[in-house]
Amino acid sequence: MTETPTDVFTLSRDELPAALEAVLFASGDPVSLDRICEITGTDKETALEALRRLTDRYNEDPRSGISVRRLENDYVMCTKPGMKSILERFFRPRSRPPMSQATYETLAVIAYNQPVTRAQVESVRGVSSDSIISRLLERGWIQECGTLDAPGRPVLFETTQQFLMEFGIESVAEMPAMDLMMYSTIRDLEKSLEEAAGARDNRQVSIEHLPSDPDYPDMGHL
Amino acid sequence: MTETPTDVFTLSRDELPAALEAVLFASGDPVSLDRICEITGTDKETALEALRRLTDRYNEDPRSGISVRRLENDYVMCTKPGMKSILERFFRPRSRPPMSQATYETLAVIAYNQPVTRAQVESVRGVSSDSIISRLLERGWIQECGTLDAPGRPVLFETTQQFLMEFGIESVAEMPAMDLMMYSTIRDLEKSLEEAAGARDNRQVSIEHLPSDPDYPDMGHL
Amino acid sequence: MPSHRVPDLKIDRFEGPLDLLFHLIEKNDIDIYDIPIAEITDQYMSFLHGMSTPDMEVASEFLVMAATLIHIKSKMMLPGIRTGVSPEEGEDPREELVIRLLQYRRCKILAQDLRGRYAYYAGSLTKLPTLPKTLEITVQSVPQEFEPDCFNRAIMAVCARNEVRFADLSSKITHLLKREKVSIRDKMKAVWQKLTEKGRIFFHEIFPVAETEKEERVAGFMAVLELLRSNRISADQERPFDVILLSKKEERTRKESRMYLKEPHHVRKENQT
Repeated sequence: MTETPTDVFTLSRDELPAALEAVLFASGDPVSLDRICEITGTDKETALEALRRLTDRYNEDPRSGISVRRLENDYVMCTKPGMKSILERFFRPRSRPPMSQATYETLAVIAYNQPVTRAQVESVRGVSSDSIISRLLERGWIQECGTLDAPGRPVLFETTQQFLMEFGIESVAEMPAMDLMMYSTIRDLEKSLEEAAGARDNRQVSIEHLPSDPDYPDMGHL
Repeated sequence: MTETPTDVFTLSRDELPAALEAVLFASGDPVSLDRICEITGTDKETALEALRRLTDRYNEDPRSGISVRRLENDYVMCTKPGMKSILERFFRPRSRPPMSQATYETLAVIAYNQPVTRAQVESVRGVSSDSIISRLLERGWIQECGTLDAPGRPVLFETTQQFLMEFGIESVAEMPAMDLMMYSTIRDLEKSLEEAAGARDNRQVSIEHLPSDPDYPDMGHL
Repeated sequence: MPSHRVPDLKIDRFEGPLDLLFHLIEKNDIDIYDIPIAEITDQYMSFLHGMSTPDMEVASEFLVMAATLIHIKSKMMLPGIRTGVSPEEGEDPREELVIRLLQYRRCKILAQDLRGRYAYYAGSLTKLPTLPKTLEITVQSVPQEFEPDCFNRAIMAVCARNEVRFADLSSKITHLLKREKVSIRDKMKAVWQKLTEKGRIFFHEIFPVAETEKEERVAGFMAVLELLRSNRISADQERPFDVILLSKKEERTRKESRMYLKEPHHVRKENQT
C-alpha cells in the first residue's frame, strides 16, 4: 500500500467489472454510485456503463441465484427473489444439539447466585465462561438485569422465565443449599487463603491476626 | 413452509446452480457439503458436480471479482485474491503486524505434519517454539485437537479452517507430510525419493518438491 | 574453504542453530550429503565465540548444537570411518545431522511458500451473513431441551471441583508455612539466646523493621509463638500493632504453670523440641 492511496490507484477498463463485483459483494450493503466512482477512480459514465453490464450479467443468467439491483443512486448485490424458498430451507432452524455439561454448570451457577456478574460466575466455576454466557443469552435461558455498582459497572445476569418454566418452579425452590456453589463462599475462601499466604509478606503481624494453621494447633487460642 | 420439510422439496437440475449460489451468497460463512445436500435435496455426487461447475464459472471468469472455494468439506464464496487493493480502498485495511520467518516455519511444520505436538515442532526447528505456537493459536491459524497417547499426554495441534482460507488451500490432504520426518537414514530417504521419481515419469524429485497448485501464480511474481 | 572468520553475523539473524549451520553450508557451497565436519565445526564455533546474546535459552540451543558437532567430529576421527555415504560402509556419524538439516531445509522452503500464499490469499473477503429478516424470512426458534438431571449433575460437579480446588490451595499454603518451620527453629534459638542474655527485650529490638526482611520478622514472630506455647517465655502487647515485650520465664515458674495447665499436648510438643 502506498502512503497516498487516493491518487496513484488506477484500474484498467478490463479490471473494472471484477472490481465492482468484489466491492458490491464484500459490502453486503448498498453502495452509492459516488462511492463506486471514488474507489475505482472512474467517471460516472464509465461506472454506470460497467454497472449496467454487471446487472445484466447477473440478472439474465438463469444459473445465477444472485442479482445486482439499483436503488436510486445505490447499487446492491442480493439473492434473486425466486431464491426465497431455498433460503427458507437454509435458514430453517435445525434441532439443537444437547447442552454441554459446561453450559449446565454455568446456568446452575447463575441460578444459584443471581443476579451475578461474568467475573463472579468465572470465580465459582474456576474457568472462563464468557462464550457460554453468550450462548445462554442467545438461547433465552438467562438475561441481563442491570449492572453491578462496582468499577467497570459489570453487567448482571439472572435466569429467565423460560428457565423457570423448563426447570419447574418447584424444582427451583427445592434446589439444595450448596455452599460451594455460592460466590460469597468462594470469595470468603479465597480471601482467607490469600490472607494466610499474605501473612508471610504483606501484613504487619499482630497476635490477633494470625492465620490458623493445622500444624500449629494452638495458635488459634493465643 | 410445509409441515414435512425434508421430503416434498425438490429442485430440478436446472435450478440447482442458482440455488447453490444463493445459499453460499446468503450464508457468508462456509457451508458444508452435507448441509448443501440436505437443503437442496440432492445427492453428494450431483451437488459436488454442481459445485465444481460453480467454482469454475466464477474462478475462470476474469470479469468476476468473486470466487467460490472449497475448504475441506465446506464451500465458501469470497472475493478473488487479486481484489485486495480495490477492497483496501473500500474498507479501511486492517494492518496486522507481519509474521516472522520463525512463525511461518512453525506453521509449516504443523501444517505438513498435523496433528503434531510441540516437541515434534521443536525437533524440526531445533529451537523452542512455545511463544510462536501461542501466536499461531491467537491468530486462529492452528488449534488444539486432543492429546497424544504418550507419557505426559502432550497436546496435539492442527491447522484451522481459517488457515485454509487465508492461505488458499482447499484441503490439508493437499499438503503431503514433511516426509523427512519419517526416515532415520539417508539411504531410506534417497530410496523413497528415487521411487517417487520413478513413479512420476523421469523427473528428478528433490526435497524441494512442492505440491503444485494451478491457481497459485508463480511465487516469483509476488 | 574460506577463512574461519565469520564476521558481521548476529545471532538474531538466525532462527536457531540449524539455521546458522544451514547458512554456513550454503555460504561455503558445501554438499549437504558430504559435510566437511571439521571445517564446519570450526566455523560454527568461531561464530559462537563472536556472538553476544543476553538470552540464555537461545544461547543454550546453539551450544547444544556445538556439542553435537564436536561429538560428530570426534567420531569421524576414529579409524575405520570414511566419508561418503555408500551402502557398504558403516553408519556415517553425520547421518542424523544431515537428516535434520534436510528436514529443516524443507521446513524453510515450505515456510517461504506459506508466506507467499498468505501474501496472495489473505486479502480475500467473505460477505457478512445475510439476515433472514432482510429476506423477509421468519425463523422459528427451536426449543432447547432442558435436562433437570444434567442440571443437578452440573451442580454436583461444580461443588466437587471447588472442594478439590480449595483443598489444593490450602494445602499449598500449609506447605509454604511448613517450609518456614526450618527458619522458625533458628529464630527460636535466636530469641531464646537474646532473652537468656537480657531477660526482657522488645520484639522489634530483635527483629528491627528497618533491618530485617518481612519474612524474617514473620518467622521471628512464629518463633515467639512457639516459645510462648512451650511456656518458656511470656509476651505482652497492649493492643494490636503495639510493641511486644518478651520476657523469659524462670525454670521454676515454667514447671509450675505447666503442671497447672496440665495440657498433655504441650508436654508432648515440648519433649519434641
